[in-house]
Amino acid sequence: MHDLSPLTPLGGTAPQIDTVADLTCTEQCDLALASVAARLGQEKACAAALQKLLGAAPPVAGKAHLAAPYSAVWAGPDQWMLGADFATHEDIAAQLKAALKDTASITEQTDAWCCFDLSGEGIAAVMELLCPVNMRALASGDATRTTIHHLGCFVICGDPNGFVRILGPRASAGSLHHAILTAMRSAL
Amino acid sequence: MIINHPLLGPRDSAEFTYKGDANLINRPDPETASPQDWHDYAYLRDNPAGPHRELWFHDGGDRSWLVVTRNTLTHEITAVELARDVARAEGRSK
Amino acid sequence: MTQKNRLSGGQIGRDTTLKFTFDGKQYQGHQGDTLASALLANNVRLMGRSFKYHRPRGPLTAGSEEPNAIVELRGGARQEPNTRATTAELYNGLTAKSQNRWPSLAFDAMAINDRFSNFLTAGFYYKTFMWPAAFWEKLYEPIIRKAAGLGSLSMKPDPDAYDKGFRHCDLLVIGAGPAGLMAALTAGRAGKEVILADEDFRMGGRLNSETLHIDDAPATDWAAQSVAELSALPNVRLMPRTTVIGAFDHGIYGAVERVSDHLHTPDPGKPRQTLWRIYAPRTLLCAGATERPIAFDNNDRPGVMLASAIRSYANRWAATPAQRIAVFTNNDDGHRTAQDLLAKGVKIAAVVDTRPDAPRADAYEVLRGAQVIDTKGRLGLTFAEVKLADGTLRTIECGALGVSGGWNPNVHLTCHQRGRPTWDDSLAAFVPGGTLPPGMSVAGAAIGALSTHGALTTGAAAAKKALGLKGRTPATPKAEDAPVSQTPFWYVEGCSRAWLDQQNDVTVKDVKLSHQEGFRSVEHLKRYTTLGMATDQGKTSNMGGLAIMAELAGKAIPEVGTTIFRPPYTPTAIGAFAGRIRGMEFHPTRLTPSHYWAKERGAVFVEVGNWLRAQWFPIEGETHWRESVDREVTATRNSVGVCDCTTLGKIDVQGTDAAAFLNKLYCNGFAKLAVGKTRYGLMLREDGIAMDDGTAARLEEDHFVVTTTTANAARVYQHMEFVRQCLFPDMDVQLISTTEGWAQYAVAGPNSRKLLQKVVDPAFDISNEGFPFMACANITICGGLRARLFRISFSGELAFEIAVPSRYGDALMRKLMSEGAEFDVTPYGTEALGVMRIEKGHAAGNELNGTTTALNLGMGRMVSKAKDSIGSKLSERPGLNEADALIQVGVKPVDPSKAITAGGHLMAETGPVNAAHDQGYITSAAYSPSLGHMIGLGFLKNGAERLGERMRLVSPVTRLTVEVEIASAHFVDPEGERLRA
Amino acid sequence: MRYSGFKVIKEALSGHKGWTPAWREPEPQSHYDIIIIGGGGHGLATAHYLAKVFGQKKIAVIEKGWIGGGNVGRNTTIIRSNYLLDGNEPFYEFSLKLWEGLEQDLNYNAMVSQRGIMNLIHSDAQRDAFIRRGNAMKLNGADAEYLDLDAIKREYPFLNFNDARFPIKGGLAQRRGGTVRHDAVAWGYARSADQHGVDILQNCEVTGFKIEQGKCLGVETTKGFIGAGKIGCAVAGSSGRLMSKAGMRLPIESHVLQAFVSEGLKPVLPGVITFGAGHFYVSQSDKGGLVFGGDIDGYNSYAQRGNLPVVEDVCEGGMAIMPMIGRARLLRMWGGIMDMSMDGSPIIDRTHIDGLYFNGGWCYGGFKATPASGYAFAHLLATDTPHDTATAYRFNRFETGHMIDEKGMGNQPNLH
Repeated sequence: MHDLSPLTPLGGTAPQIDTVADLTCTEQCDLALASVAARLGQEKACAAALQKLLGAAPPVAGKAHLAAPYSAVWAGPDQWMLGADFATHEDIAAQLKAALKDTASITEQTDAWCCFDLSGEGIAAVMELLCPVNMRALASGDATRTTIHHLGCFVICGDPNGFVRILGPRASAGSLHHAILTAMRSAL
Repeated sequence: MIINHPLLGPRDSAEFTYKGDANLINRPDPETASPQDWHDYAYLRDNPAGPHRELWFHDGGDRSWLVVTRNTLTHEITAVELARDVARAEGRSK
Repeated sequence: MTQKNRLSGGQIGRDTTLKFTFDGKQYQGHQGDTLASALLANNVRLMGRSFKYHRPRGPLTAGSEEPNAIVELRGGARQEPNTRATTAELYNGLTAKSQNRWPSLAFDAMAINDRFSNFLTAGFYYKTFMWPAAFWEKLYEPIIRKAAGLGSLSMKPDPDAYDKGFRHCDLLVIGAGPAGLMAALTAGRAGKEVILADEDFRMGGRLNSETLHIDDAPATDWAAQSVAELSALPNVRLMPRTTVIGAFDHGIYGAVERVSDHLHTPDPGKPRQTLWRIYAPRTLLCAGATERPIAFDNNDRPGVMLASAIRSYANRWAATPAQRIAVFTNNDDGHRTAQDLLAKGVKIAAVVDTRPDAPRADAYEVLRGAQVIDTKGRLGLTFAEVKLADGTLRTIECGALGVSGGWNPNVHLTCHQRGRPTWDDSLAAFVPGGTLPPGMSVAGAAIGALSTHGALTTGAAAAKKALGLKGRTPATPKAEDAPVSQTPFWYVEGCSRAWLDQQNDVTVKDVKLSHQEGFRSVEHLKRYTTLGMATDQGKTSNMGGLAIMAELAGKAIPEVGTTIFRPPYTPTAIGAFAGRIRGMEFHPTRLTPSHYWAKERGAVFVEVGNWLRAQWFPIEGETHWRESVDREVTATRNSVGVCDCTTLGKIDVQGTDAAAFLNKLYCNGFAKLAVGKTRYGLMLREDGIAMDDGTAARLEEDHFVVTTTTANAARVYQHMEFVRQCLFPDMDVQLISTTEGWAQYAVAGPNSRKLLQKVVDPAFDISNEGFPFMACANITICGGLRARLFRISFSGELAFEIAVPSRYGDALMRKLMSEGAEFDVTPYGTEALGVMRIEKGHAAGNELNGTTTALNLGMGRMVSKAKDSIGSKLSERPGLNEADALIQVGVKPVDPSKAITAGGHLMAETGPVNAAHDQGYITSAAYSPSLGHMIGLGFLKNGAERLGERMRLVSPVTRLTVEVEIASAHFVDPEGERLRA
Repeated sequence: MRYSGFKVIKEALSGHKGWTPAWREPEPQSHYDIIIIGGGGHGLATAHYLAKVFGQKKIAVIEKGWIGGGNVGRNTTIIRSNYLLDGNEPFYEFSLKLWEGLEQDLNYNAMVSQRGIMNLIHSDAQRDAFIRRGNAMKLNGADAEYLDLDAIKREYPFLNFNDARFPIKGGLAQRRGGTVRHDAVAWGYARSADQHGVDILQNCEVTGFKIEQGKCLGVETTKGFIGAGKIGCAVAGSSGRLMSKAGMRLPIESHVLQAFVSEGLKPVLPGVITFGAGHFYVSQSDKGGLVFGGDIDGYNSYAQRGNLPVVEDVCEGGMAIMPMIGRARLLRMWGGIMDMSMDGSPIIDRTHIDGLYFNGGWCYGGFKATPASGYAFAHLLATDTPHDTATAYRFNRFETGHMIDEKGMGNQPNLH
């Protein structure tokens, strides 16, 4: 086992947790990510292989499949972002390649993203200061890509009244985190 | 503006980047095209005052190129298609 | 005595007394007051000065259409110029100053302008100030500019924060008067998502200003009950203090909520204002109507007000501008003011009604068929001159005069998408036209339903229609339905200085002059006289000007046209449009994986796009950046250096057609690149100009990793997706940007291999034989961590680039430093990187400037003729292939001690120095520690043929002329032996 | 009638009875030697120089609405000649020189105000590029001045030097740049052209061209057919629409550019300032309003109005560089239609149709070019040869590969 110790996107050795009023923002580092893009002509085969892997049909546009060991978010036509527990899936790309074979192109994305989980009261009031996503209409399992303060992000809804996950570009974790906390202090 | 993405539904146009006339899909055939064809393709535009088919890239979203039919006088959008489907329909398949 | 003009009743909290100052003088008001109502209650009518003539001015209105009573609110960095006293909510400790006067509001030296008004007519400045020519800048304009403007900025950064937000609804209702409330109730009760926005801090609209009844109870009670019911509905969001400023495309509305303007200072973390982007497929405009004045001589004195405004002050704010008031009206509405004032114990001097058949009244004197022809009073109204029906004159003593010329529907937002209002003869006013913004409908006074009954019924019906609600409309509450007859009466005949635009001092006379000089279209009138260009945007003046122009042109008003209403509906703080996007948050900041480590090392950082990159790493004793950079370069060339190059774009290209795809994308060939090999690639735009360069590494048969320059990463990715989706839709290729997923470091210098061998796992042979120049591979390091290794060199030394997942980047950098200690490993920044690439003649951003071709860059031969690639065809145009085309060269000073500047131009050794003799320019320059003098890269006509030639490098703006010699761009190791070592 | 200080005083004392219309309202004649289509700044300037400098007779300007109602009346009033490329710099410098003598030439005070323009620099690469530009300006006889950070701090103490995301590193100034009262430019040229016998035909829309055997013989208008020896088109954003009536496709797209003005404020800005790291430029008018703008909206449009994202983008730039304007209020926003060309540079050329000439492709930079554009177009119309400073502005430069691309953005107009 190698001897290089990781840093969190915010530059710490442990995830950062902030609470304003009854809402908590948690830096999530236990997530392994990989993008899966079906090869041309292999779309059906890829979807079938994914169904086997996920135990459900791969999510359609605007949707996420939230489960273990693998969760999936629609990322584009015949393209998904798969997530799993980092501890058991650090080599997620290799694992997926083994499962999906040549039906898809797979790219490790684990460290391309930072992840912040919002849990508690007042999510809608905070989110409406961050992005155009209509939180009042958002249901569990909805997932969409949008822009937060010039940053392209995924917004994944676990429970509209209690849990939302935001994926953003890792290098800008600090800016994204600042925007989220500023909105929390303003809205709550 | 709001662009009704064929897969994602209504999205704020601020999530998109604009390129221009959808005719840019019709790149001349390198085997047969004349210098004039290349010039016309790269530089001449209909630039209509009315319905205009144009290319938008959803970089704040699913990274699809879209062909949007939009009236340049009223900004009314009457059709939105995936550019890839349009390209295929216009015979750009291998 | 305080608040001597405070009346009984009203909707103010008399139990809370608020202290405030105006021009340094202390006053008291109550909760619910505006600055204007509080000042009136304190018997203050004089609140400002006009723009051009500096005439004394008091409030004309009680709302956001106010042209006169504008002040500098608050102080210090929070000073707000041009703030309407009529909408500024009173808070304890409020301070305000009058503006555009000197030395004081009561005595304003600039009022001298009024004496010369004959010379300062519309457009006078276009006709003079021309002699002698030089005097305009030196004399005339400075004087004019001194007089310019109204309020003043604090010159300090705005200390308050602003938010932006996004809200969605089924129906947006704009205006919470009777129509808006009824519409919101109708939609809200039906369970629709409703947003009800009103610019006022108290919902209810005119109902708050009238003594009307709804269902036999005071209309204010009905308004309060309705607001209470709506706020109890979870699907309805009430947005008071929120002005909908603009109707933009596809049902997007801009709205500004004044979150904290009614407070002394915003609460911690809270914004001053929030700019909302409201997404509303359906919108109902219930913006009400604005009363219009009648023009007559000296109709601008403090105390001359709209009759409805005086009524608002009396009924809602229990304040009156005077104890004895006259009314000048052409319609029944003016009489309401008289009745309401009487009820509050204010004396009515008389009601001057232009109509010979005006209704009689017992409680006050009605002068039928009479007109106000002039007024008196230096700093405030004292007398009104009235011409009676029989032509005799009568002077009426009064401290205020309520003027009513009828009502104009507030159609502004209906015009924001260039729709034109239409003329309604029965109302003698413009009403919303046929082409409204898609999804918008209009109800209430805004559509000409001026009675309370009309507002309630049209509000309910319009909401139903907009949402397609089934079932019959519930009976609307009982309310007055007085018939409205508005016979136009714009100005009193024979008047000269009768004000139309009170803030900009545009009089009837100016409009006549404008017509006389041929400025007869509305647009010309507006621009020539500045009518309607003031902070009130002509809400009370445009119609009058239009009507007079129509009369002069002998046309009907609609023929003369109407000016286009544009956003914002009322002036909006610039800060609100920026929100939190300012200061250090102007753009997101991107940090490299080694950022925290570099910070510890005391690195100096530089902005590259949104990235922060280490520019150099100063060490103990270094006093000048050049010392650090020279050291870093020398150390790298002599032993080994490490540089974080994570910022280079990295794009994963996979699929069975990946190679064919790259073959289209790059002008040079990629089809035959072997697995495990990397190749330099030059990307052209379709117009044949170089777009970007980088490397493509073939990790597997169907898997490439492409690098782009830092600056172009996003644009190149977009271009690649265009080529993939639009030009070659059936190639099997998939693209994913992985720039931030991998920490990538350049390890360069003769000892770079030795250093890497200490971290790369032994299973991997990175010897020159096992891993030659331009090799690439997936490897593991430090005992099993997956990594990528590339044998590529930007510095020209034996060099590698090694990449690991970003989270391990910090640890890897520290590892390389500790393991490299024995080689004195040196971290280097972007400056040293730049020096070394210039020494090697590698093109970068300064050379890839969007106008250079492969030929210019000295890579003309790279453009493959054997295949089609993006840009290859158009790169063949003659203008891009001329015999004396600019070619990249190196330059060095003949005298090694001399400097070379980027941006300098190249001239022949002798002869004139001018554009006609320009032969090229320098793109990059640096001091080369390897050579001991400065060197540069540049483009020179026919440069390839001119090596060794001596020329002059001139840079007039930096006052530099230096003799240079043209050299090969490859200053160091031209044969490239080092990087193959 | 000649305007003078004496005349103004005389009229003031006699009730302003003596002022006459600034231009006539003539009926169209059946035939003119030269017709200019477009009563904007460029069209009216062309007519003025044709009549006054090139001694042409029987000239008409045809305007579909009211003169000066297009971009000349809806821009941010900036004049400058700080260009980089040889094809451009001499032309814009010529224009600046014409501005400097405009009032005397027109007997109309357009308030040409050379308060200077300052381009702020925020990176080393930008500094290199601006130094190259400044040198090109000086080598072409224009004025340019490179300022370091201290000089910027002295001249513009109110800029953001404290918490700037992209710190200011210096600036390139052109002291002779500045602003002009835009409406007055149209009115001044119109009045002068009218006095030199030019017919200005307002509310007269061109509905078609009469073209026979490759020669253009006149125009069909809403006021009937009008014959002409030569026809010059100068309709900016409407170029595509108009030339399509002659069957032409142009290397031009029409885009909307928004501009903004604040409420009147006591003077705070010395001259024009441009923010090099964001999309924002600003000046202050003689009435006190901050006049500012930024990027075009970026999509083809003839709607003369824009949308919120760009409004916000511009104000974000303003707050980033000049945080003192946060509490100043934006009073009015409007949009103009820009004739964005394929390389960001204009076209002043004959068309392939005999007798039909074209002037357009000014992008968002047409106002400052007004005098030189009018002069050069008049030169071309009168002599059939391009003016010395406008020889590069040809249609065929895209075929031959002689683009004049200041920004280096290539054939995508919305990036220029």
